[in-house]
Amino acid sequence: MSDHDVLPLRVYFGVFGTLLALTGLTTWIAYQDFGNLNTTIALVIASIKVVLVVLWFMHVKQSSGLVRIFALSGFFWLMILFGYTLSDYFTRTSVRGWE
Amino acid sequence: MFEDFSFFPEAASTVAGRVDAIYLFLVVVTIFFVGLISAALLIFSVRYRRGRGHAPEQVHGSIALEILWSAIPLLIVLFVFGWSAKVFFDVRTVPTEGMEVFVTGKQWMWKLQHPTGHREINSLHVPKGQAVILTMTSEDVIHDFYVPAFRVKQDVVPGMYSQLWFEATKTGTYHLFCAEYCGTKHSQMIGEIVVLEPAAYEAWLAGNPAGRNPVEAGKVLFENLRCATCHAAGSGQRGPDLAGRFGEQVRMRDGQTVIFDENYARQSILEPKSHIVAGFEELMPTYEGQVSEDEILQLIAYIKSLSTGDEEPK
Amino acid sequence: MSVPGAATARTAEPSNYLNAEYSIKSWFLTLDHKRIGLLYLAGLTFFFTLGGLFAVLIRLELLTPEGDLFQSETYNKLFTMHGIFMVFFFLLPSIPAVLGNFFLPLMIGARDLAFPKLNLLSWYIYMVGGLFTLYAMVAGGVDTGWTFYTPYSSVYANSHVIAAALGIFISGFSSILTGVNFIATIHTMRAPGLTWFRMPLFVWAHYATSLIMVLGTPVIAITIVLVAIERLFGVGIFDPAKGGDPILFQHLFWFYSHPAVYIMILPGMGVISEIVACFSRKRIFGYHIIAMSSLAIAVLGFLVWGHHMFVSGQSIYAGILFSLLSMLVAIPSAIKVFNWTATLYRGSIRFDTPMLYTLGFIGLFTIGGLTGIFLASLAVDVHVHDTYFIVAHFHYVMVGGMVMAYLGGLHFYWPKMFGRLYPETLAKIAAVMIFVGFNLTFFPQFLLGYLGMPRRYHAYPEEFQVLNVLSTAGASILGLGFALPMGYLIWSLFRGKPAGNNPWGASGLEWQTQSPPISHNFDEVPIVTEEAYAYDTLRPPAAASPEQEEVLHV
Amino acid sequence: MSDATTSGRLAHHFESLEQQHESALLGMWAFLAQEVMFFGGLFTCYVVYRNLYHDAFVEGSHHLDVFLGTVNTAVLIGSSLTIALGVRSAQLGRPRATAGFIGATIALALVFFGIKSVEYWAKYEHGLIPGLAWHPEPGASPQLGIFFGLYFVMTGMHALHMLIGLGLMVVVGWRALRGRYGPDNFIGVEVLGLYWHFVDLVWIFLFPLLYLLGRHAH
Ligand code: HEA
Ligand code: HEA
Ligand code: HEC
Ligand code: CUA
Ligand SMILES: [Cu+2]
Repeated sequence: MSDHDVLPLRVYFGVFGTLLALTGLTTWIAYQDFGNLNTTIALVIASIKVVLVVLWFMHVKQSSGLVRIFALSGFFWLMILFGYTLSDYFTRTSVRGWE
Repeated sequence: MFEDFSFFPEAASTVAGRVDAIYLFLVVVTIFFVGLISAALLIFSVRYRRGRGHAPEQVHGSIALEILWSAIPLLIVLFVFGWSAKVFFDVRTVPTEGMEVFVTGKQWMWKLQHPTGHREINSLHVPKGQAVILTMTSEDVIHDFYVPAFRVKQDVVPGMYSQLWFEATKTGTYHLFCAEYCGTKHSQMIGEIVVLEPAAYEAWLAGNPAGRNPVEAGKVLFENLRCATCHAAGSGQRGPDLAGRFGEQVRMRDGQTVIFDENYARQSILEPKSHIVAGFEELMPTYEGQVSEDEILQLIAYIKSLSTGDEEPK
Repeated sequence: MSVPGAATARTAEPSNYLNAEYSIKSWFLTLDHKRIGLLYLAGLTFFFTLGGLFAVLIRLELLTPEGDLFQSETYNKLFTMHGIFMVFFFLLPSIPAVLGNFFLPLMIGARDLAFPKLNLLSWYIYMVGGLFTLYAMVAGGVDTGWTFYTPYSSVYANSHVIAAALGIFISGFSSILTGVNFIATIHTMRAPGLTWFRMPLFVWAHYATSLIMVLGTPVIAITIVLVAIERLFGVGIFDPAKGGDPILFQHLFWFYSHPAVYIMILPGMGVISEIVACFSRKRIFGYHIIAMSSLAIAVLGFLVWGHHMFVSGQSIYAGILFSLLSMLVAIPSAIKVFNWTATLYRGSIRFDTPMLYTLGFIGLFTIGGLTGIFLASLAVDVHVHDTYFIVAHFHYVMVGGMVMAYLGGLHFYWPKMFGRLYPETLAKIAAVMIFVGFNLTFFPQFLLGYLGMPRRYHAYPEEFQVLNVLSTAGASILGLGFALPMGYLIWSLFRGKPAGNNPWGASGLEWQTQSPPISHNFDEVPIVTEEAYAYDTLRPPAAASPEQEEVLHV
Repeated sequence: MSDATTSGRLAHHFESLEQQHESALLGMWAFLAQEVMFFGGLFTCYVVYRNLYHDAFVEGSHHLDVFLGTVNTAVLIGSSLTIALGVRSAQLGRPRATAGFIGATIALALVFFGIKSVEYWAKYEHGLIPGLAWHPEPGASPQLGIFFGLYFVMTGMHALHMLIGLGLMVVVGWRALRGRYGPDNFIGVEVLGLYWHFVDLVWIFLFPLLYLLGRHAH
């Protein structure tokens, strides 16, 4: 990364403010009934927060491609773990010649 | 020690031959490739050994060769995959008709119950030429029901039912092993499968006292545990009518659908709250701790019989 | 540990990493990657011997069908401790922690790994994990099998599961930190001119291995902690009596433990690539493809874990998916085997000990790997799962493959590590004994497995005895074969002939250093202008001169 | 490495400070990828069981205190800000400010622990700690234990990471005060910051998953 590109303070406070706002938002939304969408919304908000922290607080926005790849790799592998494990759970029916 | 010695296991079920065919095919593939590689190693080693006075030739590689020796193994493994997936699918697809046997594994024995109510421990008599369907669970840890001569094996997992079926093609006595490590006496959790001619099987049944058959026993339990107060056909509207439901889809209150199978029935009895059927209240109490694994199997046998129409046992 | 090489020849020997300092502290607080590699070597050898001892006891018990030598419980503890020590404390760290630690920086022209303190810490973590497990053993042992399947391990077993679980948890971090260290080192510390495609394949293999270590190990760490927590507090995450799903444990366990088998083979493949090139004096055939196939194995290896669970109660559709992917992961391995073989073509081949091990590796790994295809084939696996067929398969890849590679590598690099040669004839005898003993031990187990003998059986039906006797006979030859190198390698430290800097005439930066290397590896950072395996430009090998040949063949 | 000159910060095996910085950064990110997978194992359990026992999980989240959870989330985000500012001060070569921000981060972390212990205590009083104090109200879902098992393991592992972070902060803060970091050489602070942000990230997911999902029902 280019160490000397020190981010201005307003970026930090901006991110901080957005994070707080999103926290409030997600709590508020949790009490509104959107049916099955509630889960999706909560996860989307959490992901946005994570992206904000990773890009600005953790300086990935200014980092080299290599660092970005490593930052992504953990999440990518996590998706492998989730995806393939769930591929079992979501298809676990007893196979039987029902009429 | 040489009496029963052989290199190849006996094949005594309808699937055994199909499994052996894949196996033998793979043996040939293995011999071919191991032969190929060893021959190449040997020939090169002799031909190009140092001291024969030639300079090594610096070859970088060859795209054509790389493609060739990726593609050939790839085709072979894809072929093997398709073949064995097909056999696997058939081994795992339980036929609709067959003799239903209940199996409970526990440290360290097998308990088996015939549809006629005959009970056995560590041995199972079955007729030749008929599909036998095992519905299995465990009272403690994971076990595994393994009959080498039939080439079938299935883990027996506590908390759920697994199924296994086979159709024996040869009379005789075969090993039954527990193939999943289950503690101290894992290696003593063995038994035998005795395959009899159908007539001999009938004779065996007749010669042994039968307990109450599972459907009957289940019916009695169904009364005694007061299931009928809510579930009796046409009774109140408290609980859903169970007749004719087995194998159907059930809609849950939260919109999910579940297939009414053994695992679902078991869960409904032990953890009625985990799935609430659409249109009903959370009324049903849990029977956790009040019924044994065997009894649950009997209840399920009874519930099943309400769907297959043979609730009046012969 | 003493410093033998330096002690006997203090007079003339130039300063090197062994004789730089002598105090105990200089070993136990060393930050030198080479010394840390030797610390690992000592630890590993200890655990291997222990694991081997258990193996001998297992084989003795299985000589007769009755369980007459030990009680069932003791037998169960024997194979569990054998599996745990061999896998977690010997084979996983074997090549990476010893040869990787020692040679990775040398090969890329660096003075050390990126984080020397972390490297030392890894060793201590490894030893602490080992001590926990030793404690579990001394306190009475563990009897869950190395796979720790729940709910047996979490509820029913009454052996020292928690201590062993913690031992494995802790040692996992040693592996993770080693992986982190290697990744950072390979990315940032290559000598000028050493581009990715000039790197030795050993380095590529370690890079791929490190990825698995970093991304896989944490999952088993947390899983094994969950088992310990369940035992302590009865939480029930894997306990069906409380609603938990034991099959979920298996998913998490194999998510790591399948890729882990590639931690146990990739570094070996790296070593084999080095040796093949050196002893046929050729550029490795298909360099790029071998490098890329290491990465392919590392990545694809994460997608196949369900093949250990075909009969577990996992959905059959998932089973079919995992089977298909397992078939695919075999291809990169096959590619490597073919490329090594092709490297011999028109080479100028010499059969020193490392090369014998290499030839053994290629043959045995091919058999082991192809039997993996049997297991990946669903219908066949239904029959052979948890039988001796599995035991034979994994010993073929792990012992016939990785241990052979490890021994090959150790013999190949020994002269560089200690500046001494071992007695070549004795070494060749040992290599042949190991090869013969190995096949006699484990080939009969394939037959046993297909006949249906389940694994982890303390007593077995009589008709299996013939093959078991053969196997035990083989194991005694194998054991002696392993005992030999332990003897003569130690002997060579004191009495071995000086090796010179490059006894094999090998290419590679590590061979351009002094033997044993100086503490900081290079006085001047080398500048790389060629790819690895530039055997065409290299001076004719040592063997060209007759006296050298003699020295090598005492 | 004991001398305090700037060049002394360059470990003997590196060629330049840049190289040293680069490799430490990369190493840290590789380590964080490891951390993702570590928690990933727990999240997998969560996803599986939430699917299997949806109702028990909804019931479980109703036992948690959303207010305290939200406040704690805010506190943790605040600590992420302070540590980020600490890194920034280090980049600008202001050691005292760095130490100050680290101090503030420590303080916020302690607030987090305070609130967390209030919550844990409440669970203890209500008998909602599997294995230690487990006597849920009659009629509770049979799998409530799984929810709380996961709750304690996940938040416990998170808290353990925070404790480790606290230890690191004390060390790095002390070193900052001693002037060990300069504008060319602040990798220690930066790595600490990355670690702390990661701890925050975990919580950002834990909070909705444990406290919020299923709130709207009933
Ligand atoms: C170093 C360790 C190692 C390695 C490298 C491998 C490699 C492979 N393994 Fe193995 N395996 C283990 C260690 C290892 N395994 C262990 C320890 C267990 C048991 C764990 C336990 O239960 O205790 C196990 C169990 C195991 C199972 C589960 C069996 C069961 O329990 O039912 C399966 C199933 O698919 C499997 C498959 C494979 C495959 C497909 C490969 C492939 O990667 C192999 C690829 C290699 C080749 C294919 C050879 C080269 C081929 C050629 C040169 C010829 C051309 C090729 C073709 C025609 C395909 N292994
Ligand atoms: C790295 C892995 C590794 C290695 C190197 C070995 C090495 C050996 N293994 Fe093992 N093995 C496993 C990993 C390994 N194993 C695993 C993971 C299991 C599964 C465990 C489970 O089910 O949970 C297993 C299980 C296993 C079984 C099955 C037990 C059962 O299921 O009931 C058997 C049986 O034969 C066996 C045998 C051997 C033998 C004979 C050796 C030999 O190669 C060992 C030779 C080594 C020595 C003998 C020591 C060195 C020599 C000396 C110190 C000299 C003195 C000795 C003599 C002169 C005899 N192993
Ligand atoms: C107090 C009433 C009551 C009693 C007693 C009772 N049940 Fe139920 N049962 C219900 C209700 C209400 C439902 C539907 C709501 C639900 O899924 O929990 C139900 C659902 C079921 C289902 C799922 C049926 C479907 O349509 O999907 C099964 C199976 C079942 N019960 C079996 C039993 C058995 C076996 C017993 C006795 C051992 C029993 N029940 C006792 C009230 C009862
Ligand atoms: Cu039951 Cu093994
Ligand atoms: Cu595997």
